[in-house]
Amino acid sequence: MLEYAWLIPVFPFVAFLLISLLPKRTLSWEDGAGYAIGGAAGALILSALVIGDVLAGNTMVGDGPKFTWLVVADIEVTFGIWIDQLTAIMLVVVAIVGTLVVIYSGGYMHEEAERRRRYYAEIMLFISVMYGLVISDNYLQMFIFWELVGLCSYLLIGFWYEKPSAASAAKRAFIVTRVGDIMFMAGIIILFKYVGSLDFANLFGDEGVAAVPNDMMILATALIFGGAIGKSAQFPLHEWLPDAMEGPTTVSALIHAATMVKAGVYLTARSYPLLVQAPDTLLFVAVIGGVTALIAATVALVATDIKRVLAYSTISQLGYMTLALGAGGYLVVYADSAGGYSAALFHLMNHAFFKALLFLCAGSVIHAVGTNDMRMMGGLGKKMKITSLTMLVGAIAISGVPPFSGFWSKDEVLAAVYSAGEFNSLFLLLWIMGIATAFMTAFYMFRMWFMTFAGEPRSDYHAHESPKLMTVPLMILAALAMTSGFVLFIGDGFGAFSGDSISELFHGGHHESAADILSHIFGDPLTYVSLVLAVMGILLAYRMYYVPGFDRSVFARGLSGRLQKALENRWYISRFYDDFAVKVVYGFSLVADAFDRYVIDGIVNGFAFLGARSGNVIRRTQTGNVQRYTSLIVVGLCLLLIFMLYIVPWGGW
Amino acid sequence: MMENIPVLSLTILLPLIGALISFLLGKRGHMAKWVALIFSAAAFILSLALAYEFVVDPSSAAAGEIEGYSNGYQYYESHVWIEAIGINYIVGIDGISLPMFVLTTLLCMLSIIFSWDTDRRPKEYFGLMLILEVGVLGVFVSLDYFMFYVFWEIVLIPMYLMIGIWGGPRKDYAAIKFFIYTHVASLAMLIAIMAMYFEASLGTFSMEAIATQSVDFSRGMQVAIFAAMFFGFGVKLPMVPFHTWLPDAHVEAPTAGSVLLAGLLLKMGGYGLIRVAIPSLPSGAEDMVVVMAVIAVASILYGAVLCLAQNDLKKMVAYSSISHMGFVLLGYATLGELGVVAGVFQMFAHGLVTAVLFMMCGVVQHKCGTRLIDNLGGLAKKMPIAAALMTIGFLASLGLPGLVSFAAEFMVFAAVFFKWGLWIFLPIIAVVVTAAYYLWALQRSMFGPMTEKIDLSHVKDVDWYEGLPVAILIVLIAIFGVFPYLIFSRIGPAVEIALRAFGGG
Amino acid sequence: MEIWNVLDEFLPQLLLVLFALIMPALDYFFKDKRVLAFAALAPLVAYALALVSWTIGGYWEPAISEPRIGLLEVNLFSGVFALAFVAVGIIVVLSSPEFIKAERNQGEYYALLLLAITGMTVVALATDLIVLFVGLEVAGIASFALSGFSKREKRSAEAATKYFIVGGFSSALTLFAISLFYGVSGTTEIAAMGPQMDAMFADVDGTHSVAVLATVMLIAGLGFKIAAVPFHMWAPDVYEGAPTPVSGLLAAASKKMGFAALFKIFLLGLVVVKADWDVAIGIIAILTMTVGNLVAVVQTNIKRMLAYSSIAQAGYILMVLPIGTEYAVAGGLFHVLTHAFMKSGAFMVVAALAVRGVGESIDDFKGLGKRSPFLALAMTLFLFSLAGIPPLAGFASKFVLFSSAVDASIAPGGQSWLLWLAVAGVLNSALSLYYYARVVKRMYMEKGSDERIAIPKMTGVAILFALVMTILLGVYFDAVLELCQEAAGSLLQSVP
Amino acid sequence: MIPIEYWLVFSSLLFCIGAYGVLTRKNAIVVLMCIEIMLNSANINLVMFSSYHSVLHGTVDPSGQVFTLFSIAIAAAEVAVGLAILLSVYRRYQTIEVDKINILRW
Repeated sequence: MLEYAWLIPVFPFVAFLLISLLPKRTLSWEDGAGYAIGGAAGALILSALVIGDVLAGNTMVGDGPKFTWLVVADIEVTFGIWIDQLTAIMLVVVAIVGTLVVIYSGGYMHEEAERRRRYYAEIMLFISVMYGLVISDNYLQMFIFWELVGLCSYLLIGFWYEKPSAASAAKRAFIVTRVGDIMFMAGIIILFKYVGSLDFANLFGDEGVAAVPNDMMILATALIFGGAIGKSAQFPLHEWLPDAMEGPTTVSALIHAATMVKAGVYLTARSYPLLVQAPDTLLFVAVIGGVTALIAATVALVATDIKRVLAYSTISQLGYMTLALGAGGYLVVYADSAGGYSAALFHLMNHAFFKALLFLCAGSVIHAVGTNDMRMMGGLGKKMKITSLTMLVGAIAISGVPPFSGFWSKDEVLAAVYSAGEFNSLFLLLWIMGIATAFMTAFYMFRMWFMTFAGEPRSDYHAHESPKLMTVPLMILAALAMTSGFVLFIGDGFGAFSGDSISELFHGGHHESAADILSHIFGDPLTYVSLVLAVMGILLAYRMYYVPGFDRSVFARGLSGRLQKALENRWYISRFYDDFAVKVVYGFSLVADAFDRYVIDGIVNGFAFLGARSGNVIRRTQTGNVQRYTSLIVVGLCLLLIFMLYIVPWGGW
Repeated sequence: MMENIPVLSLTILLPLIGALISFLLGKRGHMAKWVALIFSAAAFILSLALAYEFVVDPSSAAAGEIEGYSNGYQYYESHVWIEAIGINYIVGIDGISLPMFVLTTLLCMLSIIFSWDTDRRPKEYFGLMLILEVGVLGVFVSLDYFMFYVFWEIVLIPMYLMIGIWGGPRKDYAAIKFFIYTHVASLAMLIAIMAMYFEASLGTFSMEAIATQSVDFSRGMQVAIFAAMFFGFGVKLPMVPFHTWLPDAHVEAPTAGSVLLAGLLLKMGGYGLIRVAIPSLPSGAEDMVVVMAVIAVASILYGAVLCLAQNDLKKMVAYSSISHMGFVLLGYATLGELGVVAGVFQMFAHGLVTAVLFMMCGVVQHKCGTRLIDNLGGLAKKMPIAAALMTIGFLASLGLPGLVSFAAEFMVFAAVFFKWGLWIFLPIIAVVVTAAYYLWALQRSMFGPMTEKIDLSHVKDVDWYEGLPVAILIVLIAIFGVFPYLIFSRIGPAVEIALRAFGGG
Repeated sequence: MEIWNVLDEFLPQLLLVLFALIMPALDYFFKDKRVLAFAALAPLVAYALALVSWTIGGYWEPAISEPRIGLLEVNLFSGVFALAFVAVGIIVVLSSPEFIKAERNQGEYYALLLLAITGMTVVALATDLIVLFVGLEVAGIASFALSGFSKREKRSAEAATKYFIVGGFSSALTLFAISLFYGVSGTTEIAAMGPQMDAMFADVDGTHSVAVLATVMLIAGLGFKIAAVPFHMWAPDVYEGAPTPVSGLLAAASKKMGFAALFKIFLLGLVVVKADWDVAIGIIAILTMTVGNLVAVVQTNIKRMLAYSSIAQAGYILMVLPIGTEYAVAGGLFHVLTHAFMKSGAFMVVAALAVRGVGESIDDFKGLGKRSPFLALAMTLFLFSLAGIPPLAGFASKFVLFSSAVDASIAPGGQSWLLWLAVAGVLNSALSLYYYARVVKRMYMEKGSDERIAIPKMTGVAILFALVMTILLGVYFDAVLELCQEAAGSLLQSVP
Repeated sequence: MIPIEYWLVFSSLLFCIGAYGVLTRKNAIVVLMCIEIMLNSANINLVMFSSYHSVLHGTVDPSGQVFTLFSIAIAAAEVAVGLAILLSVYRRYQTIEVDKINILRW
């Protein structure tokens, strides 16, 4: 089955081609929704088969069919497919969320009569290239799809292009991620030089790893992680993601929560065999992850746009995964354990489900209310039962309350970070940041839920429950959000499964039974620390946003006021970038333009002017008086005589 | 299939015949476009057939098997022209010239289609376009310096007239600036050619013959000749700081003129460098590597930064050409096979992409009456197809993977890292800047609310003769983006031969 | 009998003079003045055919009889120049009847024209300073009169006056220079001057300085003929004022006569003092082309512009002297030939337009592309050829000319400063493109009157002839270049 | 015999006088006469050198004297044409002062 995995992206791609190229009249059923669902479902089924194969223990690493992309000198770049456990996890996410979002879109995009077609085409293209990214077997191929998902993100953020903010956000998202992309590109070029190939099979093998000098390995891995920083919206390149919420909510759910932003994490995980060669990079990864998690969570505390809360939450959770990967690398290097690695992937998968769920719920709410601003909402719980309930499931899951999925993975993550502290005490600090983040996560999620669904309506709207086409995917996702954590206990457990993809890197690899895992988790006092903090967060949110009469204005004064202001301004990072772009870069370009116009071109025109000017001057010597002419002959004659009699004998030519 | 037919000469001859017929149409000027289309299409079909028959890797086939094969060149023809000083009519094609050759016939044909509604002096317009095609084709297949130069200069006149007659408000200035600036550069090249001819003292202008001698010229002589050639080709490329003719020429030129100017004329510079200067003067090239690299990086960055400041769409695209052609030079500067092949491929890629961009600028100009970004806005609503085509064009130009430019840029970067290590971070910044100016321009012109500065009520979407060429180009951009192998495999062996003097590349 | 030998070699000139003499009679007998033109064409065409069939066709060889009296020599060098003169003569004669339709005494005009050409060919043939001087003066005096031929035209009279005064002054300089050379060498035979001067330098003190003085005066005297800076000032005025066909004759032929003389005297007679004059002439060459082009840029009268362009072209050809190689001389001869066609062609286009009442201002050329496509195309090609754009004749000859400078500068033992001549040459070519293109712009890119212009028939034929030659010599110049090389060889082989 | 330097000085003086006249005199007829003086100074040279060479080499060298005859003839022709031209100029300009004849310039 695995050798047919390349067909997975083909399904949605064919759908994309059909939707975009078929004549308008032929294209039926809601402008291509049918083709879209068909494409997504086809890919889903094929993915399921492939995943089944992987679960059965088959992988295809470096021995699949190849396609030559180009040959230069002695370099041959081929493309192929790479299916292992890591791929399978991503396939699960992309296939399930992708299909559900497409179905949900059938309802959500109902009113966009003119543009549905473009929407479906772009979303199909996205799903196709996202699959492509996941199954790539070398960095270059991955980079190509990496850029293409960025393109789809750009197109979909700018879906309502006539809105200036959407057009601007789309551009920003692309440019900011491109900063990461060039680092990625530079990173793979470095590897390319030393290994002479970009195939994972060659790079990850012992020979490939040995061929790269140590300092270059650190640089290359750090640069590759730079790509992840851009794509997974890590600090300091994270500000594009909240802006990206200008796109349709379905897009936010699929691209900016569940799949594309995970690509960075996926890339980091994929590069593990290289990363473990460079512990410095791992530390860098972990620090970036921790800082991101904390900063994004703080901003989410005060955000009033429902989607922005979710966006910051996404950033924060992605930070978690990154943190886990950094810590996990340390564990692999020093403790021969894949714990952190699988924790990150576990969280990746769980997060995809509950965050997609949250976004789609938010979409359902926005669909009903017509605004993103939570301050205008309130009291929706009664009118939108399914939405409010499913969203509650999502909120609980993300807050880390057992037995919902978020609890299991988050706990694993924090545990991994804590145990990495044994090898580098910096991880303890990061663990504290993680714990703080967990608390804040619980708080802002429930703040959001209470503001949206509880209490009385704060503005005039006529909300109603969304159609079946939208609520069914919500329910499926809610079910997944509740249960996906239990894969920890199926078979050998998720940890063992995911650890298999890098099993050659560590030697411990003992498998725990479900009971072991349970006792492990609940026997650890640290579990209760995070659990208690999460519950406290929920309670605080309940106190502040559910129970009426709480005076929140106390926070607007003094130090906390200034803090709140900073948070509302997103730590001024966005503004800094804007100023940098407008004042520094654009200013510089204006100066350069003036330089080009007046100095460089000025010199050119100066020559022309000089020519015409001197021509004019010489012309004026011709007065028309013939004796002037003969005089000039005599003068010329004398000069020539002097030259030939005195200068020529003296001169050295 | 094509044995014993002088295909190359025939392909060059066809547009010439077409041009003469077009000039002689008299009162039936409206027929000119048909004449032009037929002859350019015929040339295109011939060139396609030639590309199809082209043996990908000549070294792998036995030498006798390839018809008209000579020292790496296929379809080789050689005739004595001016015996007195050893000028010959030699044409031949190899993997470097093949993509350029086909690109030329393709772009000329598409430009002619694009100009379908030209009703101002059509005889001259289409006739000159065909003459231009003759010149460019000649440059790409000439293997004799004299011939090369003759074709090189022939190109100038039709372009001068096209800008001057069908150009915009400042056409006088732009046309004469283009004409003289590039002519000065050509003359520098001419002196270099003369110097090579006499230094080799073989009494022939044949490139191959002179190359056998010139590789052994003294280092000083090589550097001097190379510098002159580099200036000559570099102005055409164009390289900073000798680029200022380009934006002016582009802004004023008619759309088809811009397409050919950017799509083909700039390539002549890059082609000349790799066909003539680098392989013939290895020591000179080696000594000038730093100069080439610095200029290349300067062109890439400076061009990109300037694009940000432009308010005229076409001028922005013009400056972007400077930036992108800098990649060609940067690739060459590595003097390695990887970089040079990538540079040649970048020329091909840029030819396709920039044609799309200029055509779309032309569409905007024709439909809206202005190209000033400040006056545009929200056009996507009025002309969705145009917006889509333009978006794809911009994306292709900013090096989106899967489209044709990416392979070239990536390989150039790789070659740069191979040679200069971490200096790669200088040119790579341009990738971000490029994305920035394109997307920003897109945002301001196509997206956002509809502008009120101009009357959009009568604005239509693209006409068929505008959309069709662009669509064809976009399909090609995608095909060669996904299968760059098709071109790379042909360039590779030729570059290998070209770089023999450098000890195996 | 030696005298018969001379007459034998002198036959074409005799023929020309004969026809010149019967012109007034013909003028008296025929009302249709075109007969005069055809009569004048007869000896020219005959001479031209003879020359072509000899130099290019190789169908016959001039019988060189011994013993020689050493005043004239028919060789390929003289053949090439004669070819240029005769070709220009044909073009000018062809376009004259329409231009001077309204003038009286047309017989004189053709007579003078033939005499001028006679004088020029004599210069080309001369091997002795006496004959050379006589030739110069015959051509000069005839052209003084010719340039004043339009007697009702104020400017024509003024042109003649200026031409005459400057020309007389220069003749005096030339003659004085020749007298000094005679003094320091004791001979008037050009080829013998060198060795004799060498002997004299060794014998008598101070003779070298006298030779230098004489060289300078000769440069000035002949520099007038070729309009080299700073002896060029008369040229624009005269070209502007003279009847246009005569301007063509002056620019395309009379100037070449100066070169014939210069080549002979400097490359044959004065090689022994080459070290003294080569840099000076190199500088004059650069000055000439630069000043000519710079001033041409700002001209508004097309004839004046063409005059300055001729000055610049003279600068290019002047390169030959300091370079002095056979290849350079070949290039110079080649350029003499091509320039004869393209410059006379350009003047004839102006003449044709003048016949149809179009003015001489460059602005009058507006819209010519519409009004007369043929004339506009011809003018464009002539101008681009002058600018040196391939594949036209001007490019081919400039190519050879400039490349000879490169050759001489990089050849082992060559003088590297000669490269600057080539550099100056190409830069000037680019500069010249500016004003040529400006005329093209007026013709094609600007709107003028819509009235179509009928091409005067005979002038049209002349232009067509020049045009065909301009293209032919650019596309296929093998035979001509070979001829020029042989001609250069024939000149230089007699260098002692 | 008069030393050759004397002759040279004489002819040079004559030449300079003529040249000075050409440069400064306004009347075209006088200018014409000055040109004649210059030509004659050259003629003196030619005759003088002819005899000088005859003495030097001991053989008769007639070419200088022959040359003089030619140049005298030419000068005569030149004067004829010159006067005719001046006549026609006088008709158009009503003057023969050379600095007034200057519509052709620049």
